Amino acid sequence: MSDTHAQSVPFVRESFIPEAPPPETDTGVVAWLRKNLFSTWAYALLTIAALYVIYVILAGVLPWLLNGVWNADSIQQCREILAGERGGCFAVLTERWNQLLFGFSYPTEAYWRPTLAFALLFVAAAPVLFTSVPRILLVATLLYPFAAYWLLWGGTILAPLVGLLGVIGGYLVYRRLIDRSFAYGLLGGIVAAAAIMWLGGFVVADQPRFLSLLPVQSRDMGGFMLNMLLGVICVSLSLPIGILLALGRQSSLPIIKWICVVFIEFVRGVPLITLLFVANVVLAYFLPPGTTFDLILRVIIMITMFASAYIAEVIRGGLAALPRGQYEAADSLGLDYAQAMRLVILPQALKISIPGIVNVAVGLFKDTTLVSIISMFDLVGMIRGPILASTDWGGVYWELFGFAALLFFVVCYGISQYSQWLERRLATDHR
Amino acid sequence: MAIHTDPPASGFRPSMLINDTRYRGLTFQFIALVLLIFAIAYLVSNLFGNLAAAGLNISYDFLGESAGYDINQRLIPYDSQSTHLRAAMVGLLNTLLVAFLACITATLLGVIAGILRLSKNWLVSRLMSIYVEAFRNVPVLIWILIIGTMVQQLPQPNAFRGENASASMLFDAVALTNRGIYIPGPVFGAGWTILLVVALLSVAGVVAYRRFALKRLYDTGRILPLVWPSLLILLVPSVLAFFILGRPVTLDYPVLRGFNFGGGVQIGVPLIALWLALSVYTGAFIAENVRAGILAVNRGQTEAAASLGLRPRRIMNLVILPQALRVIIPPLISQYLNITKNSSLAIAVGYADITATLGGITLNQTGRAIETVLLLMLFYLIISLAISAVMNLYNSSVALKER
Amino acid sequence: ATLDDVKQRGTLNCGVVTGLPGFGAPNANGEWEGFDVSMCRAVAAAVLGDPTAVQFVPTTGKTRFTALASGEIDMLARNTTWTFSRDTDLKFDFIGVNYYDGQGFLVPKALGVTSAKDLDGATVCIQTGTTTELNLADFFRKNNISYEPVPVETQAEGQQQYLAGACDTYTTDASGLAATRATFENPGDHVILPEIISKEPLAPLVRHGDNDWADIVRWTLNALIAAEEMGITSANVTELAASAGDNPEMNRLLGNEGNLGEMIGLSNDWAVKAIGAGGNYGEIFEKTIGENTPIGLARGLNAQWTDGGLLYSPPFR
Amino acid sequence: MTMTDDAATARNRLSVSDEIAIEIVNMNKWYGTFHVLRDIDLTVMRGERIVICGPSGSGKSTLIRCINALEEHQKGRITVDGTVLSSDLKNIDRIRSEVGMCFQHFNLFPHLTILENCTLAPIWVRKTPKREAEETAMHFLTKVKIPEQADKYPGQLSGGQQQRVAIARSLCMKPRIMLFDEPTSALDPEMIKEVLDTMIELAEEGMTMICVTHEMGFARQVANRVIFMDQGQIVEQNEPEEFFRNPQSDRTKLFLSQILGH
Amino acid sequence: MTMTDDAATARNRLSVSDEIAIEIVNMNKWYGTFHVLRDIDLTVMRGERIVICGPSGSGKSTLIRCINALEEHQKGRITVDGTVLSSDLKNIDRIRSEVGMCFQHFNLFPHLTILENCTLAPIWVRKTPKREAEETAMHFLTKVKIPEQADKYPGQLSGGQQQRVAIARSLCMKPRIMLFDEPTSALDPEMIKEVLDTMIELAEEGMTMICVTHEMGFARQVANRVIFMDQGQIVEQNEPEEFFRNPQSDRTKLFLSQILGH
Ligand SMILES: Nc1ncnc2c1ncn2[C@@H]1O[C@H](COP(=O)(O)OP(=O)(O)OP(=O)(O)O)[C@@H](O)[C@H]1O
Ligand SMILES: Nc1ncnc2c1ncn2[C@@H]1O[C@H](COP(=O)(O)OP(=O)(O)OP(=O)(O)O)[C@@H](O)[C@H]1O
Ligand SMILES: NC(=O)CC[C@H](N)C(=O)O
Ligand SMILES: [Mg+2]
Ligand SMILES: [Mg+2]
Repeated sequence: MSDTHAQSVPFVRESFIPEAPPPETDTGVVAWLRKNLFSTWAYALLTIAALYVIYVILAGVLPWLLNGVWNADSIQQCREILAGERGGCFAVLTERWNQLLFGFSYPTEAYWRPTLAFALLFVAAAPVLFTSVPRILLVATLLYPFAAYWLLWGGTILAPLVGLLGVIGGYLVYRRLIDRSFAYGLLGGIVAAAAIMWLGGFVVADQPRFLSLLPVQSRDMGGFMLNMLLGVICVSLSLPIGILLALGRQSSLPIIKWICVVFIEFVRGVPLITLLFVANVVLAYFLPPGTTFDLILRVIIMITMFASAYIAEVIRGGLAALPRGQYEAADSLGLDYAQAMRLVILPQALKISIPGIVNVAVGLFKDTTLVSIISMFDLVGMIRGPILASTDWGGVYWELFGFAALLFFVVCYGISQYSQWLERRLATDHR
Repeated sequence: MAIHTDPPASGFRPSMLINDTRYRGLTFQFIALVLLIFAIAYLVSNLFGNLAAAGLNISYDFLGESAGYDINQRLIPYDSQSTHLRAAMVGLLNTLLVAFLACITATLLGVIAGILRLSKNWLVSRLMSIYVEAFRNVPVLIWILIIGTMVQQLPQPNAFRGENASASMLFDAVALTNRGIYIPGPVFGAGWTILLVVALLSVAGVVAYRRFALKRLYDTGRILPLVWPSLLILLVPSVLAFFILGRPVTLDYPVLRGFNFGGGVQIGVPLIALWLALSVYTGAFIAENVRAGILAVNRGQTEAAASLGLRPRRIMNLVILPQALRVIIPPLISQYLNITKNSSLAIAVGYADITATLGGITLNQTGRAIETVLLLMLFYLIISLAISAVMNLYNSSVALKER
Repeated sequence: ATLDDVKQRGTLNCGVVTGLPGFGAPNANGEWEGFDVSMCRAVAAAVLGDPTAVQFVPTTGKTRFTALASGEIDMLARNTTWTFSRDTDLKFDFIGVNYYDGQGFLVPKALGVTSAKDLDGATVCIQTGTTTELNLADFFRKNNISYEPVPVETQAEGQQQYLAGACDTYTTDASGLAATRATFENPGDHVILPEIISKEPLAPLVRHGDNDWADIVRWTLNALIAAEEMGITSANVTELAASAGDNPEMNRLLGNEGNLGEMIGLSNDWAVKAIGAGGNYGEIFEKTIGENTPIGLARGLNAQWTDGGLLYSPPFR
Repeated sequence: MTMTDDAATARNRLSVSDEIAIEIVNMNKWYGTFHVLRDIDLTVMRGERIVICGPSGSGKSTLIRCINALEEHQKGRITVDGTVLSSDLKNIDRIRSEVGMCFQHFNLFPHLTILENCTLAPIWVRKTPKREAEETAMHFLTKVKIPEQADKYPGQLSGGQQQRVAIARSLCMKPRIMLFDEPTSALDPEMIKEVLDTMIELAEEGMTMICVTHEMGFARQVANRVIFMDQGQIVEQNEPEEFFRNPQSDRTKLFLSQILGH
Repeated sequence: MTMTDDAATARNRLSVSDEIAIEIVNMNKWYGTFHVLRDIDLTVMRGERIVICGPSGSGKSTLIRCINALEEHQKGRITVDGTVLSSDLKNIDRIRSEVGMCFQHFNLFPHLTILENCTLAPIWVRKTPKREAEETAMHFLTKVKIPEQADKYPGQLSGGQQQRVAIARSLCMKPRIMLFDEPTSALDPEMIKEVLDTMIELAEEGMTMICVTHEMGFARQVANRVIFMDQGQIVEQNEPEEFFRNPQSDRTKLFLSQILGH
């Protein structure tokens, strides 16, 4: 067929050439190895170096893992059992798992409550995170905060119920008034909710035993549960605040913009640990005399402030990514600012921002370990405090830190995989 | 064309405060400002009320008092008789030192890992993914603690003692101990300034040579070799001068003295632990940025450059990197910011940064919580703003020109 | 006032150490135990009648004072040294010494050091923000020798660093050293050097200004000390309190005579409850840090004045 | 040019009333110091259809965006349907609900279905009950010939369909005046016709329209007047026939030669 | 169809020599196990202008990218200007400096000015002195009619201008063969013409060209041969006149009916 050139231009293929398998040299294990591991000398050297690194790591970790002691009362016993051999003393995990997960003062008989709350978290988060989940489950998301509150803190079920009623009542009033204007709706809703909760407060005070779970104080929460708690609460709270800050920063009103900019830049400019110091040592001075509120609450306030500044920046990115035309189209249809934001701009901007928000959430969740520096007993604080200080387990570092790292890794890796999945999906189905 | 005037300027009615676009904004801003002022006034009045009730006051006098404590790592002279302010300065410099060192190594690590992660070598790219994911998804505090514990496993200085010591120095010059790393330090003899001048001149020479080579390339098209001549210019004069001047700089080797090594230069173990931890942790993030930056450069760019006949290394230097850097550098700088902020966890490994000195010991010894925390935040804020300013400058200077 | 707050709350918020065996540490079940902890329990028992009505707030050397100053805790019982500036400048009230201590050095035997003055050039682990940190600096400066501090935040960390050999010696209150050493695998391999370089009167403290509250805590401590002196123990306290005896001071203390309780705004059997919570001073000492515990501290200065010690409760009158 | 006759006929079918729909008097606008609109005077009668053309940057978009209060003008007076445009929010609201606008890039809301796009403003601004709003929406979607797309999302539609949805969305607010800013210039050639057809239909129903476009066929067929703008000024206006056949000003001639030439 | 005559004339003006520029013999390529090019045989003479067309995914891009060694082929032989393409780097360099290539998306270097885009390769690959390279660049920029844009950045140019810069950039390397991969398909309709004009001019100067395009007018006007590919194979080739008038294979007919129909 080599005559298909200029001299005999016309050519028509008579027979279809069937698909053929690629040449041997291009397939199979050997070809794969050649292509992926040994394609050049430099690569071969790299491969060997990598293999060596893997060997060193495995040689160090495997015996420690496989030889590990899972049953012992103290590190001394571990050492006896190991009798000089290398091996981990994982007994500390089996002995103290409850403290690592729940802190040392959460009542043992109530461990099922945080566990259940944790499991329910998935049910509540699913409809938010995955659009394919039936919308009706959003009800579960709405109910979750109240259910989780009841499970974690205990006390009468009336308290969260009143809270729920207040929110529902507020929402109904808001719906009635929203036709007048957004501001009316919001104000009316808040007033109604506050009124219901205030009235409900008497009922709760009157019936503290009604369907009551053993009450647990915030101080008694610790371990990994505290990290989860702080992470979930602060991220949820910081979302609305972050949105407001982002809108404020985009605002054309200079003073409002300026307030938001100063707040955001200030919070982003200082390390979280200094904000925690503020929560720990300074905040009380700024509150009216006599208010003493829980360290945990103060910490939640500061971390929420911290997170909302970062979330505001993410959402600002989302807002900026929207074409101007969307704002103009909304304007030209006669929607007012609140309507345009609520109905047109934010739904789109938030969707774009989700991966960024998830990243902030992961970072924040990791940063909850910093509370151990102000002597709260989260997972890290638990390890560094009571466990390593105890006579029994002083000196067991790797097992404990490894366990902590593993827990965080599982959660954070899971979330970041989700965010990557989301990013891929957003990239493909933005039509 | 008839002359028309503006719409009749109707008088001001209060309802215009809400309904008129010109006043509405002012109204909102006024309300916001009033609320803000009230909030601040409320907080401040609480503050003074509480302080008065507790019989405390706000005063920065303590900064002038003698600190009374010692600091193990100091870049400026300091002893326990120095003031708290000086202790804060020591801490400040230590923060900057560890942040600076960690920025450099994290960048190196991140760039290498990021590029290797894109490598076609399956094993290496997998290994780098594991590195990146492992470090990104575990809190930096845990890494600091783990690495802090890890460096503690280095041999004690004691282990170097005696006939059959269980540890030995590398090349008889470097000792790795759990108190620090000891390396030979320079001792400057007569004539070292001349040597310094020679060395500086050689550096200038290298720069000049590279300029010349580029100009020559532009003028004549001849590409001169760069690596070998640069090295020669850099080293030969200095080495010659070193011997001609009769070895004006000698090395002081660390030796075991008393409890610890003496002589040479000591890099304290807290510094090393923090430096290492911040580097590997942030390196993982930087690796992601680098990877994203390189991937962000369209594949078409490589192909276009290749089809023009450019070699892979030149494609990297002339086409890919200049573009990728625009994508990489802004997040890189915010990573530097993160390093600086994360270095505030120094106390977890006993490193005396500003949070540990001013925000820790000084706060605790003097009880001046509000004052020290404010100072501390101010300090970090200044660093952050300075770094952001640099970033903005960079961004505006490299922004691609668009229509 | 603090008393009303505590009563209303139903629990006493008591600041303790994050973990120092014998003085204050949660056991495997998460219950706080120790010498300082017992002080908290005694106050809770006196005020609320329930030694378990205590919310323990762990504090580090750094956070302890702000926790107290900001009202987060009602009292701090955390091997804290009574010093001039803490009492005056920081605006606290130390209510009386519950342990007379001094700063010492812990070194490995193998190091061959016999005196603190031999420590020239040593690396010293030291808890930041403590008096011992300042004493250390003074001591080395005075003796014109050098050292290198390794700052640690908590007892546990100090122990970790010391055992890993990151420092040659660990210094803190001698009692703390004993407690630390007791947890070692081979306590015998470590010695506490003979020099005591400072006075460390450890005392519970409260906020300055609320004198009523300070009185309650102060006299609870005195009650425990006096109880030992009078031979009142947790075993016999209910019996002795049941009826007035022939010792008028004991009668007053146990509420059978006079109305001391009322004077400080408590019920008259406040001291009975306080002593019943964990026993008298001596009992607490023996149970938590005494010679029969792993800590193994001798009474020494902390013996009753009648036994040649410094414990000397003012009279209950 | 066989189209001319048809066009003239078509245009003559359309009636123009005596009522004034829009009156712009001596309007000036600056962007910063840049004088983008200079002494604009324009009166549009109810039922009139006006085409604005002119080189890029001449201020065409700015002019019609001022009518809709999307941009604020600094001098002069704009009266829409008897309401003087001022910075009073009530006024702006009233004018915006009288005036519909279609953009070059459609600006549909991508997170809402076609139907939701069309009912959003009626429900929230006009407070129409949802059912009623949906009926109206379907009516106008049918009119622009895409009722079957009601439940799709904008991203699933072609450009031409999207622009027709945008028109329907504006119509759902029952505006008395429609503004179009280059409605076809972001479309592929095949799609231009379907959008123009929709607009012609609208014109035939007597809607008052101001349309920035360079589709000269369209101008010939439906416009009562063609306005040529340059450098922020109205340079020439005339009936389309005259305008194209016999441009007066040199700038108009140059411009026409360019756009008709290619 | 009045164009046909003109086109034929234009084409006939262009001379084809006997020298072989590119020879492809029995070339096969796989992506993984996907057989993307099958037994390709093609000889291109110096001065010949070949247009390749075919449905999407038929392997057109892959074919011309193989010629440039942007993709590696696994079987068969490609000879460019007498050099057999192998994995030898020297060889690849030689071939790439003989062959210029233009992409659908221009792929200009956005961080360099137009002039720098054009001088980059001459300076670093051909080792031309900078002044000289700039002169050449200005010469070719003038040829593609945008010398005045030399100091702008690609982002500041329109698509058509960018594609012309891309052509000039390739020309600066003084290639003997030019490859075009759908050079106009990412352009707005107004800009297509300016790029095609540039290409026609190039063709008239006798440049050997292989061009993947669906611009049939262009094919008629300048191509010596049109090649139709489907499923990785050359299905038909012929002179443009014949090819369009009288396609032989059914697949070609179907394809032509589709692209000419719309
Ligand atoms: N927001 C703005 N700020 C400053 N200048 C602007 C702004 N919007 C438009 N301009 C300038 O005002 C002038 C008129 O813009 P306008 O969009 O009205 O032109 P146009 O006639 O619609 O042009 P085109 O045909 O390109 O749409 C242009 O020079 C433009 O650069
Ligand atoms: N890097 C790659 N890896 C795997 N498959 C590829 C790759 N590049 C292209 N293909 C596949 O090879 C086939 C031929 O692709 P090619 O780009 O050559 O088609 P084309 O004829 O140029 O189509 P178009 O007109 O869409 O540009 C397609 O099915 C494509 O999906
Ligand atoms: N070790 C401690 O935490 C306390 C040390 C010392 N007694 C102090 O009060 O400062
Ligand atoms: Mg416009
Ligand atoms: Mg292609």
